[in-house]
Parts: sequence; C-alpha cells; structure tokens
Amino acid sequence: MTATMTITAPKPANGSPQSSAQALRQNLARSLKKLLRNPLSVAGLLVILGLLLVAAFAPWVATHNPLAQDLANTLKAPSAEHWFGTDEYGRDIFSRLVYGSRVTLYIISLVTVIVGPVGLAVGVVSGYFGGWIDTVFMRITDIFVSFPGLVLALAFVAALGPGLDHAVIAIALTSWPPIARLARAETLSLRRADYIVAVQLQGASSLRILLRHVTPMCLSSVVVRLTMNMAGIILTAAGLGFLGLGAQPPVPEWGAMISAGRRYMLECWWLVAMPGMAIMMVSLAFNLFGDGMRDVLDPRSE
Amino acid sequence: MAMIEVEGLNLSFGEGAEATQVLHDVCFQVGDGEAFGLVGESGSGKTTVLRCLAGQYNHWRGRLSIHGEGLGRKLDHARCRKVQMVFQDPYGSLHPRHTVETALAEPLAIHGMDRRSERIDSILGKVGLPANFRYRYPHQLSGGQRQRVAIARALILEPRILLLDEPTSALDVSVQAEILNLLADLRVRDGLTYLLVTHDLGVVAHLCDRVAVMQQGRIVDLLETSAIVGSQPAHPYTRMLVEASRHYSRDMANPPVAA
Amino acid sequence: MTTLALPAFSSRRMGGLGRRLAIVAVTLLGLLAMTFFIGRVMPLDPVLSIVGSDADHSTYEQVYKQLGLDQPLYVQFGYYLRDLLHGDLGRSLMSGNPVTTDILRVFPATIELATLAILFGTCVGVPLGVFAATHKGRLGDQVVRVISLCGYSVPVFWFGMMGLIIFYAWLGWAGGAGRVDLAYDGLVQSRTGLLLIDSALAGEWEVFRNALKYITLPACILGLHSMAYIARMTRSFMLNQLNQEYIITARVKGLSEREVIWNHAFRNILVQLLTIVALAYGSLLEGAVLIETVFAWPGFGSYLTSSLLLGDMNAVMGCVLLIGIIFVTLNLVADALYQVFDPRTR
Amino acid sequence: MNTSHAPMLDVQDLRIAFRTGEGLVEAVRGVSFQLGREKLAIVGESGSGKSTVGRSLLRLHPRSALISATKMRFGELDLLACSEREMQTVRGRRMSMIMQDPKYSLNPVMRVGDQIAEAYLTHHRVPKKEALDKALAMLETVRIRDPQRVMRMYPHEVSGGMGQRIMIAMMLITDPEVVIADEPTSALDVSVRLQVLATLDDLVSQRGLGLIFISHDLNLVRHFCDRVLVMYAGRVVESIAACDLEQAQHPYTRGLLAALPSVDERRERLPVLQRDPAWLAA
Amino acid sequence: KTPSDQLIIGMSMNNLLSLDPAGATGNDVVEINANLYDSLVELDPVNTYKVMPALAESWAIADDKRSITFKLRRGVKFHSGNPLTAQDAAWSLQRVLKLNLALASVWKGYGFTAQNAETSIQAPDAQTLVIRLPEATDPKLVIYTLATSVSAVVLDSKKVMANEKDGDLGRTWLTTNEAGSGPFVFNEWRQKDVLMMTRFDGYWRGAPKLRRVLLRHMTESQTLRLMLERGDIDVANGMSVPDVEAMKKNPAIVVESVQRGNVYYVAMSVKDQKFADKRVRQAIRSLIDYDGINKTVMPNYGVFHQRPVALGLPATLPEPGYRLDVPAAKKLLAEAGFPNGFKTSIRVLSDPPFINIATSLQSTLALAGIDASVIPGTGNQVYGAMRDRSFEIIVGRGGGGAEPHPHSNLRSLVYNPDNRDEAKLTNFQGWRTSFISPEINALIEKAEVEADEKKQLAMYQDVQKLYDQQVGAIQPVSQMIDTVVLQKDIRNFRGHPAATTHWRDVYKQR
Ligand SMILES: Nc1ncnc2c1ncn2[C@@H]1O[C@H](COP(=O)(O)OP(=O)(O)OP(=O)(O)O)[C@@H](O)[C@H]1O
Ligand SMILES: Nc1ncnc2c1ncn2[C@@H]1O[C@H](COP(=O)(O)OP(=O)(O)OP(=O)(O)O)[C@@H](O)[C@H]1O
Ligand SMILES: [Mg+2]
Ligand SMILES: [Mg+2]
Repeated sequence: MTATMTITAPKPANGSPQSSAQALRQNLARSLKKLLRNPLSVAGLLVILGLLLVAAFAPWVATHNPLAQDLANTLKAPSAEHWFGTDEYGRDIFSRLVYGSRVTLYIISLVTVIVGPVGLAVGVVSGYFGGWIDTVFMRITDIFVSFPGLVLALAFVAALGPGLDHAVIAIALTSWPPIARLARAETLSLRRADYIVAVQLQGASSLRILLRHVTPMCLSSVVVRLTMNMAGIILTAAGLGFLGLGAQPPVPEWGAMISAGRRYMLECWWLVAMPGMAIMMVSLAFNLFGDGMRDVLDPRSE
Repeated sequence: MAMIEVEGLNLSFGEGAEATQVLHDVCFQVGDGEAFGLVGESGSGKTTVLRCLAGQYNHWRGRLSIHGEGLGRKLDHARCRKVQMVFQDPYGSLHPRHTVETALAEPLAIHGMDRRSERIDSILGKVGLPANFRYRYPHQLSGGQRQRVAIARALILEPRILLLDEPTSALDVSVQAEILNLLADLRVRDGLTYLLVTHDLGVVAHLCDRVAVMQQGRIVDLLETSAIVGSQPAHPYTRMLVEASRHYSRDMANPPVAA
Repeated sequence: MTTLALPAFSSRRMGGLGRRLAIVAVTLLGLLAMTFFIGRVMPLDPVLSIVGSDADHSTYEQVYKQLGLDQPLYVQFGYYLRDLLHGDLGRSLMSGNPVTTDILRVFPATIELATLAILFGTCVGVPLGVFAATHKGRLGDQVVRVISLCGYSVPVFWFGMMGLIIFYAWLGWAGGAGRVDLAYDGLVQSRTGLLLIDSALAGEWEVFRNALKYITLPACILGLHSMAYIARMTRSFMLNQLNQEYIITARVKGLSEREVIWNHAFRNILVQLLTIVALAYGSLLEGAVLIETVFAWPGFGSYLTSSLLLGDMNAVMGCVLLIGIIFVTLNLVADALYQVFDPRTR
Repeated sequence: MNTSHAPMLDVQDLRIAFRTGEGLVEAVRGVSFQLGREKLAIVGESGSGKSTVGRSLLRLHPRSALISATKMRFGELDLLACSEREMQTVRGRRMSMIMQDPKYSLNPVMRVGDQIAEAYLTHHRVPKKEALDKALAMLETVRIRDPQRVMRMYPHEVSGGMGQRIMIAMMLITDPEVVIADEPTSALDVSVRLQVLATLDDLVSQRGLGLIFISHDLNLVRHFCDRVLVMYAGRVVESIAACDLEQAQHPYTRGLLAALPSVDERRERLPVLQRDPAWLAA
Repeated sequence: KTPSDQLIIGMSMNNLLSLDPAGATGNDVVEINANLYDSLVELDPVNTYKVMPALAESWAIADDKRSITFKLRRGVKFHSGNPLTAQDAAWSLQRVLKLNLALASVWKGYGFTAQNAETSIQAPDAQTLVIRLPEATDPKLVIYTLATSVSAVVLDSKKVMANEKDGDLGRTWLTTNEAGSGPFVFNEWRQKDVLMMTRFDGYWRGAPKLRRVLLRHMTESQTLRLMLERGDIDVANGMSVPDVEAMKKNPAIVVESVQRGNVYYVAMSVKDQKFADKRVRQAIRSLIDYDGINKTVMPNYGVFHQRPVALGLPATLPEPGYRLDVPAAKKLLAEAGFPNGFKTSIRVLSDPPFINIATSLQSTLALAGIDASVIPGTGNQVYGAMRDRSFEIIVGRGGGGAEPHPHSNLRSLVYNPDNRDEAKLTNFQGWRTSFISPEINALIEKAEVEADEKKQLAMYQDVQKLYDQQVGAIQPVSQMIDTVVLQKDIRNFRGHPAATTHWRDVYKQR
C-alpha cells in the first residue's frame, strides 16, 4: 500500500477513541456539552434531576406524613411548621407535593415505557415496508388521532374505572399515534438513504435493518418527542385528576390536589397554587430539556 | 469468460400511463478483471444500471448474468458475496450512528463470517486507514476517509465485482487522486472487476480499459479508452465530452442550443 | 394535552378522489366501531341515568328494552350504521332529542370559542415565532421560547380559574360564566348560532359588545396552547427557510431584511403554517372540554363529556363522528392547500 | 481582454473567523487581491475559504463571523464601514452574486418573472409592468427560448441550465459593476455547463464587468479566466495569470494540477498532494 | 346586577334530563315542575306535616281507610286556557302508572299498577277525584306522596294528547315541554345551558311577582360564587361547603338550609362473607368518625344523625350515640376472626361530600387494620353496582323521606321482603345490601296499616331498636341538608324539604 495517508479534515477534537465504549462515551460527552451550553436546557435538566432526587428521597425530604390527617389544623396558610400550608384535611401540602413527585414520575415513566416502543415499532414497520402494512397501520393511527384525545382518555377511564393505572393506560392509548407518525416519517426519509441501501445490498434481513439501522436513526427524534410529551402527560394526568378520573384519594397526585383544592381556592390560594406551580415547573422543565435535546440530537427540525 | 453480461436490459418506473422507461435495451459485457467505465449526462440511467446489477431493482426485463450465471430477481447471500457497490456520496453512505468497526462488522455478521476482528484490521490496512480509526464515527472522518471506509465495507465480503457509482465526484481533486490510486492498487492486487460510473472522462481514462457512453437510457457509444487519447471519437456526444474535459473555449458551446 | 402531527394524508401523491374517500370512510367506520365498543364495555348504564337509581326493576327492564339494549351488539351496531346511512344520528338516549339537533345547538358555541381562540393564537403566535427565528439564539429567542413553553406547561383549567378570579371577579373586565348576560339572552334570533355574528347581523351592537366581553377571556386562555404551538412551529419553519439558499439570493438582490423575511421566507412557510393552524383548530374544538367546564360554556366539549359520563352513547357517537369528520376534513383541506398554494405540488 | 488600471475592488489582509462552539475558527487568514474589469478566478480545495471570501464582499456572512481587513474598498466605498442600509444599495445594484445551485437558489413559490423583476424593482422606482418587460428582455439576452412562457414558470419547472441562466439574468438585470459567481456550473451537466459558461462569458465581456469566478475546476478556470488566485487553508498561496498556470511556482498549485487525471495522458498512478505545514505559515 | 323582576338561579343541570313529571329523576326537576304545575295538595314549608289545600279545596278519607275523595277548585285554567278538571287529575296519575317510569315506583309501592290504575283512580265529575287504595296502607302516606311527588301534578290531558306520538302518552313531547297550570309558563330549555320561564298571568292564586325565572347551568362552585358576589345571579344551588362558608360572611348574601328526608350512609353488602357477620358490621359501625365527619365534612351538607328514620319525625328515637371506638372495633374484629383486619373496597361518588366521607372512613378503617381502597365513580356507576349487589362498602345517600312519614324511610332503607337475587327489588336499598330481618319486615308491614297513631309510633320505634340491635347493613351518618345561597334582597324564597320550593311569592326588595 503506497498511497500516502493524509488527513484532510480537521483533526477530531478528542483524538482517536480506543474502543467502541470510549467512542460512545465521547459521542455522548460531546452531545452533553452542547446541551449544557444552553442555559435554559440546563435549568430544565436541573429541575428534572431535582425531581428525581426528591422522589428518591421523599421520606427524608418530606416534613410530614403526606396521608396523615390533622383535622385540627385544616387549611392553614404557609408557615414555618407547614411550608406550603395544609389542605382541607390538615395534611401538609409540601409533603404531599414531595410524595406526589413519585406519582408523577410513575405516570411519566410508565406511559413512556408503553408509548415509546409501541409508537416506534408501528411507525418504523409501516414506514419501512410501505404497501398494505403501511395502509393498515396508518388507518389505525388515523382513527386514534381523529379520536379526541382527552375524550378517549375519559372514555377509557370511564370504562376501566378511575384510578392511576387506568389513567396511565388511557394516556398511553392516546399518545402513541403521534410517535408512530413521527417514526414513520423519519423512516420514510431514511429508507432510500444510501447507508440503508448498502446494508440491503449486503443481504441483511429486514428485521436486522429495522433494528440496527433504521431504529437508531429514529430514536433521537422519538426520544426528543417523548421528552416533550412528558409535559403533556403530566398535564393530561392533571386534567383527568381535575375531572375526578385520575389518581384517587388519598394518593397525592398533583392534578388531583388541584382538583380537590379548587373548592377552597378563593380563600386558600396555596391549595391550588402550590401543586399548580409544581406541575408547571416540571412540565416546563421537560419542555425546555426536550427543546435543548432537539437542538443537539435533531438539528434538522430547527 | 465475461464477468458481467448485460443483454437487452429494459427498465421502467411508474405504472400505466405514467410509466417512463429509463433504460432501453442496454447491452454490454465486462471481462474478468476488467475495469469498465460508464459515462453520460445526468439522468441518462448510469446509476440505474448499477442498481439493477446490485439487486436493488428487480423489475427489469432482459438478461443479466455474472460469471455466466443468470441473475434472479431475488437478492441472495451468494450474490452479495460476489457483487458489492460503492456509492457516490461518502457523506450519505455511512450510517451516522455506527462506528467504523460496527459498519465493517455488520456484513460479517450477516454472512456469519469468522475472525471478524482480524478481517477488519486487514481490510483497514488495505484501504490505507490506520487501525485506530476503528472506533470513529463518520462525522470524525474526512470525505476521503469515509470513501475509504465505504470501499472497505464493500471489500470485506471479498466480492469479485465492485460497482462504483461516481466514487470520487464528491471529493476534492487531491483526495480523488488518492482514491483513484487506491482503486487501481486494489484491482491489481485482488483481481477485481470494476464497473465504474462517472461523468468525468478523465477519471475513466485513468482507471478504465473500456468505456460506454450513455444518453437517455441508451448506450450510444462503446470504445476503448486508449482510443480517446489524442483522437477524435466518432459520436458527437462523445466528442463533446472529450473536448470539454480537455479545455474550455467559447466556441464549444456552439451551436447555442437552449438547455 | 393534544399533540399534533402533520397529517398522514399529506403524502402528496394524488391517490385519486375515490381512493381518498374510501380511506376516509374506513377511518370513520373504525372510529365508530371503536366508540361503539368502548360505549358497550363502559360500566356506565344509560338506563340508570334515565330511570334514576331508585327505580324498580320493571321500570328498568322496560326502558332497557325500549333502548334496544337487549339486542346483540352487532345488531345494535348494524342498526346504527343503517340509520347513519340515512343521515340519522339517532336520538339522545337521555333527552330523546335527535342527536343532530343537540349537536347543532351546542356546536356553534364551541366553534365561536375555538375560532376566536385560534385567531388569538395565530395573531400572537406567528409574529412571536418569526421574531424568535430571526433572533435565533439571542435573548429574544429565549424569551419567546420560555413564553411559548409556558403556554404548553400551564394546566389550562388552572389558568381558566385564575383568569376568572382576576379578570372577572377583581377587575370586572371580562364577563363571567356563560356566553352573554342573561338579560340579553334570547334577544337576538339565532341564525347561525354564533352569537357574535347573529347579533351583528341583527344590528344589536349592545348584545355584540356584551358577548364579546364574555368570550374574550375563555378564548384567549384556550388559544394560549395553540399560540405556543404555532409560535414554536413558525419558528422552526422559519429557521428552515432562513437557511435556504434562496434567502441569500434575496439578500444579494439588495432587499431589506424585512422584505427578505416577509416576502420570501414567510411566503414559503405559509402553506405549512396554514396546515398547522388547521390542525391546531381541530384540536381546539376537542380541547375545549376543560375550559367549557370552568366557564360554564354551553358548548360541544361539555356536551360530549356529560353525555359520556351519563352513558348516552348515541350522543357520544354523534360527537365522535363529527370530530372525526372535522379532523379528516381538516386533513384534506391541508392537503388541498398544498395542492393549491404550493406550486411544487401542482 | 481589457484590464482597467483603477481596481474596482481592493481587498487587503482580509481575515474572517467564525465563533463556534469549539472556539474561534479562522476561515480566511489574510487574503489580499484587487479586481479590475477582468475575470478573476479563485480556486482551491474544499474548505479553503473561497466562498467565505466571496460572501464577505457582499457582507452576507452569518452573525457568528468576525471580519477584519486593513482595506476593503469597492470603488469609493469602504465595505467594512458601510451601514446595512448602504449595503442594501450596493447588493444587487452594483455588486451581485450568482449562486451554485439554481434548484435551491430560486424562491420556489414565486414565478420566475417576478423574481427577476423584483431584483430590478428593488433599485429602480418604476412600475411593475416596466420591470417585467425589463426581465423579459433580460431573459432574451441570456438566450432563453420562449421567454414569455418561462416568465410565468415556477423554479421547479425549469431545468438546471435554464435555472442558472435565470439566475444570471436576475443578477445582471441591474447592470452591476462586479459579479461574484460561486461555482456557478458545478451542478450542471457537461454540455449544459458549456452553454451557461458561454452566456456568462458573453455578458461579462459585453458589459465590461469585473467577475470573481469561484471554482475548484482548474481545467476550466485556466481557459475561462484571466487571473487565478489559488487558496489554501484560508490564504492565497499564489496569484497568477491564467495562461501561466502551467508555470505555477507554488507546490500546492503544482500538486493540484498534477493530481488531475487527464484524458490525454495516462499515468500509472496519480501523484498525491504532499501537504507541507510550511504552507500554512507562508 | 340582575334585573329586579327576574330571578336568576345558578345550578348544575347535569342531571336534568327530562321535564316529564312521570319520568323525572333528581331534585332539580322537582323544583322546576313544582312551579310549572300544580298539585292537589301541598305541604307547609315550615310545619312540614301539615297538608295544605292546593288544587283540591278539601279531601276526606273513608272510614275503612281504603279511599280518599278530593274536591277540586273551580275556575282553574291551564296555561293553554283549557279548564282544569278532575278528569285531568285522574288521567295524570293513571299516566304515571301506565308509563311505568321512574316515579311510578312509589305508587306501585302502594299497590297501584298499570292495570288497576283506571279502576282505582276515578273522576266521577269534573270537581271530584276518588282514589281507592288497592292495598291496605296508611292513607296519610298517600296524601303525603300526592303533596310531594312531582308525578302527582296535574297535566293538561288535552294538550298532552294532542302531542302524543305512537301511543307514548305525550312522553316525548313532555320531555322538553310543559302542560301545566302553575305560576310560571315554560319558555325554553337549552340543555346544559339555560332554562327560562315567564310568569303565568292567569294563575289562579294571582300572577306571581317575578316576570321571569332563569335557571343557568354552572357546574363549578367557584364560578357560582364569583357570580353571586358580583350580583350576576340571585340564587345558587349546590355550592361547595368552603364557598358557602365564605358566603356566610358576605353581608349581601344569605344562606338558607333546609333539611331533606335522605340520609348519608355507609352501606355494607351482607352478601360479602365478612359483613355477613354481625360483629364485623358492628366493628365498622364503631369505625366511623361520626363527629369528625359531621364537624369537618358535613356542614351545609348534613347534620348528625344515626337512625334510619329521618331526623325530627315524631317517631324518631334519640340518637343511639355510636362513635368512633377503635379498641372496641378491634375487639369485635378479633372475635369475628379478623384480628389483623382485612382488605376491602369503598365505592363512592366522586363528588363532595361523599368522597370526603369515604376518605375519612378509609383512614379510620385503617386504624383497625382494615385496608380499604376507594373506588370513586359517577352516581350511575356507584348505584349501578349497588343495584347489582356487587360491592363491599358504599358511601351513599338515600332513604326516601320525601313524605314526612317513617314508612317512607324504612321502606327505602330497611325493608326487604324477598332477599333472593332473582327478586330484583332494586329499588329497595335493604335488598341491595342483602340484609334481611324477618322481624323488622313484619313490624314495618304491621305499622303501615296500624290505624292507631300511638301504636303505630311505638312500632316504628321498635323497628329502630331492632335495627340497632341487629346492626343493619346501612349505617346513617348524617341527615341530608340542602343549602341555598341567595342575595339578601330576595324575599319569600323558602326552601322546601321535598324540594318543591315555590317561587310564586318570591320578589326582590330593592
Ligand atoms: N426510483 C425511481 N423512480 C422513478 N424514476 C427513477 C427512479 N430512479 C431513477 N429514476 C429516473 O431514471 C432516470 C435515470 O436515473 P439515474 O439515477 O440512473 O441517472 P444517472 O445517469 O445516474 O444520473 P446522475 O449522473 O445524475 O447520477 C432519471 O430520469 C431518473 O429520474
Ligand atoms: N458559518 C460558519 N460557521 C463556522 N465555520 C464556517 C462557517 N462557514 C464556513 N465555515 C468554515 O470556513 C471554512 C471555509 O469555508 P468555505 O465555505 O469558504 O470553503 P470553500 O472554499 O467555499 O469550500 P467548498 O469548495 O467546499 O465550497 C471551512 O473550514 C468552513 O468549515
Ligand atoms: Mg447517478
Ligand atoms: Mg464554497
């Protein structure tokens, strides 16, 4: 081999990685660095991390038992004893918010775990194969999309009976079609790409192409979308809670807290303001974080 | 024996009234170890011929055979081992999320080949990439390096035929020279057969033994590259191609035909 | 939460009108079948809603039969479809009114609300989005980003209640719950059902002003979410266009930045924008549920919810069908917009 | 070819850097040249800063760019000191630019005629009708057949060669003094390329414009232009009359020339460019 | 500000489905129909046992207590202008039985059926109405029902029959129309929006003072409150407690409460093995925080009451004094074999105060180790499950009581003549809980026909004692109270225990 090697591109900043793991690490580190450059995304990330910590250490963070009623101390304004005041049963709102973060995370993660894979699978398969498979899948998503979201959730909750898990299922049912469409659109733009054609010409099976080549490319935009969905999930759960169909008492779910507290809202602003702020902060954080992620992972969409 | 035989290849896209025929009775043969060039204007069907041979399209009519064996419609593993393709755009032909190693290991995994690490090492050496490039992502490589990876990916299955679709047109002159040298070396070393598509007659002249000129889905001229050198080809289109690749002069554009 | 995606229909190959309609029909049929099924598995008993919880068994049975609930499911569905083909949506199980009449009564109120909301969302969202795109990465962009993401993040019912307290109870700027002062109720003859238009047609400007006072607050709050959505999409569309070569061409011609943005870039996103607005509009119609509850707005959303909770599946099916048709139509319209306004697809 | 003595463009020690996430990237590092009524080519490998120089003359660089120069004059105008307002009167009117790919450089939702007329209307207070007539005449000048019809077409309906001619018509309709052409024909087929080049050639010589022709095709530039600037990594390594290119001094230029595969001369292997770090400092 | 001659009432009209007096369910429609129609007799809103003449000037009970004869007033006209006759009255009652809709239940309870309707209800002449009782019962009870049930109002039979369709006795038409003689004429009803009526100038008692009455649909209590405070509505029904409490402090507003016959209760299904054991039921009885619930949750919804017979009736015994007693409950549970409690579920309406009672119950049950999950739902779902006898614990409300008569309560809450599933006595809450006590049943039946008022009273007291001893499956917690919030300038708005609040004398003092 006599051809001389010369590097024409600027040298990669981090030098040559020595293993796949390292390469992956470098890749992630680069993305993270890019993400951290945007102060808003950092703020979002911090709030999310805070939420995770609070949820993980809820018993230590909370000042009271979130379920303990203290009928002598109902509807007390925020004070040193009860930082965010108490509700109509004298329960400490701060502690309920702290434990509520667990509920919120539970809902978010469960919905995401259901919606992500389902949406991704449907979208990727129908986008890649096209033809009647695509037609059938897309008709089904059309049906779900044309179904009014909150109503579908309402109907399912009504069908299954109110409750946290049922709310989760209902929300999941309404939120997979957009993911599927996204993944499909992404796949459609990919399936004629040279690198997909290249593996096809190497004899790779469809399953292999879908799993190893197409899915990873859709993943980033799907992940971004899922992150931004999380805000929506929180709000839908809160909306269901507001209509009395979400989490059930005495579970300290934030939406249900607003729903219960709104009866006292005009006198006791803290009953709705505190969980309202919590919902807003967290969903804003997910939105900001998702937005930042999109800038990093998915520069095309901007 | 001819390595590649194309006889009466016809292909249309679309159905019914909207159908457009893209290839009309394309015929040519490429001998074993030969480098065959395919030139012509944009949209004349050069890439399409390659894709038919590679197995991406399977609704062609006519007869294609490789090494005497007629090609079926289905892409089977045996055919993949014989024919591989290198694409025009080195920026689009590598999976952006796969490292060089992953990209090279993929065909080995598909065909269940052993000694993967060794093979990857040796193929990287062959295309002139240092071994520590294994764990790089495409965006960490220059265009020329990417094209080397793409060539390595095609060669790792040890095919007899390499279909090259404008492998250097996205590259700088200096890098193009490196890749052309590499291709020339590989051919000599492994006895590969090339079918090279390009619109640059210089490249063809440098690398190929024979060249076919395509226009609107037909082969209009077929000649030895040695015949180009210093002479005036018979077909007017070929003549213009040759002229244009030599130099520019105001008169060549005459008669002024509107585009 | 309503997430929007670009219509799947807008694969811009003309599949022929017949094919299109067939697809629409299949979608709507699936929608109905699903609704019907949900309605049946739901442990909501319309009979109980009608006879009350203290009725005795013979009354219960009698109504049960009258509603045809003793028939097998597929027979019921078949009857429903048969009537549907004759343009009959059936009667509300509760009131016995034809569902069509009910919907025609409640729908204009929601249309009015949603239209104003989308106007608000568009008129605020588009300039914000353009501003953000032209100031990408700078302070203005970040401010718009936070504003619009807040629009996504605030629970709408919470906003509604806050708005009512501040603008109605404290400041007295807005009307309270409902569409118009009761004193004005029934003053103008209902022609379109849209109170603003009806009163304007009748020349009752007093009523018009009053109705406007009532509708502004809920419409703005409802429009907030779509404002956020439209602003974000405008920004992203604009950025896409601003990176295009033809923008540089326009600058090379010596156009001022304003002309470049509005005459060139914006013209190119117009069709996409209309699509987005159309879809946002569709989701507003259904997203009005919570706002209608808070503002006691006698609209479609609250009709649908309460019918659902009473188990009045005929009404629910009618509503779902309507929403389905609206969605499909909006999709088709969005498609048509591309066909008409984007020269590339002609 | 008439080369006037007072240069229209005079650029001294032009430096352009981009602020990026990884810090400042210097794209152009001290470029100087003068342009008279001539055809000046800028060649060099990809990323050497050719386009950046071209765009900076029209001040079309992104906000992230930092520009400095000891001198950057256009006629009597100091381009660096110009306000955005003043630049708008320069752009299109006195100096314009032909872009690489007509497919992307024309506004897809505007009719071709309107786009050309807009270029005229921006600088001349005339009725729309007159501008359209002007555009029609201009289309004839660039030898487009059936210009009436083409005026009403949308960019996606015209072929590449036609698009590039429309582009030329649009950029020359205001009679600018200087035209910058950034790889105007690299997206076109050989035969079409020849015709478009001929059109450009004719117009430039008829109107006595200064042309900056950015390209990486040495073979073409050698015959098409009067003078060649060879750029390497943001610097001009050599400035030479086109006809003297064979006698180029700089090893980079010589390397580029040698690396070109040629129809007439078959070589066993192509000499590969050996980069010398000293070039960066030169 | 609302106009001075109009009354604007804000309330939730979610449950207002039909205006037909025969098919009316819920209290909202009772109040509306009480003002569109007239009944034969009325109950005094203050002295609620006192029956007052209305359309009937006088009435007499036969000596054998098997028939009642009413003499109707002359010169009463329907809104249509038709004269009101005894035939109309008879036809109206017969119609209820023939249609067999929701409100037929109470009549069927007295033995009336669609078949015997024409023979037992007769109008010998235009001014005389004779009602014969098919079964022996207390005629007083029937008169009370005539005074309180909207099904007993008199319909304009000609007008209704003119609008009959497919032999439905005008049912479809009456769903959204009216054919009465009451003080107000129905104008328009836009469902879940507004219902309007205007004064009937030809009303036999003299035209009402209000020109118009509007009912406006509002579900959010906060909204009601804001609109009350700004004077945009006059009367608010169904406000939540915190808002009512806040309104009490507002000098421009008055809050009026009126006791209703229903009770809030905790019901257990005896079908469930655990609750079949009397000791477990007793334990649950000791695990309800009666004081806490009535102090914190119930104000404006109900008042402390633990007996199945409505508070304030002569027959009602003093409160038995059940209270939260965790140790006692634990002991009972241990005896019953549940030393560590058990798992169960509480079905409950998701609205206050039900959900609040359930939440309280859940936490007190937990004190004895009983792990109860709360399953909230709409009224439809909760009572649907109860009618299907598929529940463990329900927090609900019920117990008849429109008539100020112990029988009304006992029949609804306790009486269970046939405990088989197939009997489907779904209107008896006793049957729904599967609780059956032959002694109590016999005593209720006997008391109903007892002529001697003293003896009858004693029997009803015995029923209550027995119910206490046998630990009935339905444990009342609170007697229902209805709270209306109104502007101070409204006069003569007197809430009625049977929800038949009359607006005919209401006016605004401005
Ligand atoms: N999948 C396809 N569907 C429809 N038409 C196609 C398809 N692929 C190629 N064509 C058409 O076939 C013709 C030949 O295309 P091909 O890509 O083979 O040309 P080419 O000679 O490789 O041109 P270039 O030099 O631009 O690469 C073109 O007119 C193209 O529009
Ligand atoms: N907006 C920008 N931000 C950062 N770096 C930039 C930007 N634009 C150009 N560059 C860098 O400036 C250098 C010169 O780019 P330029 O486009 O001028 O090269 P060129 O000579 O025109 O190349 P080509 O032949 O590929 O068009 C490159 O290294 C490029 O990466
Ligand atoms: Mg090609
Ligand atoms: Mg360039």
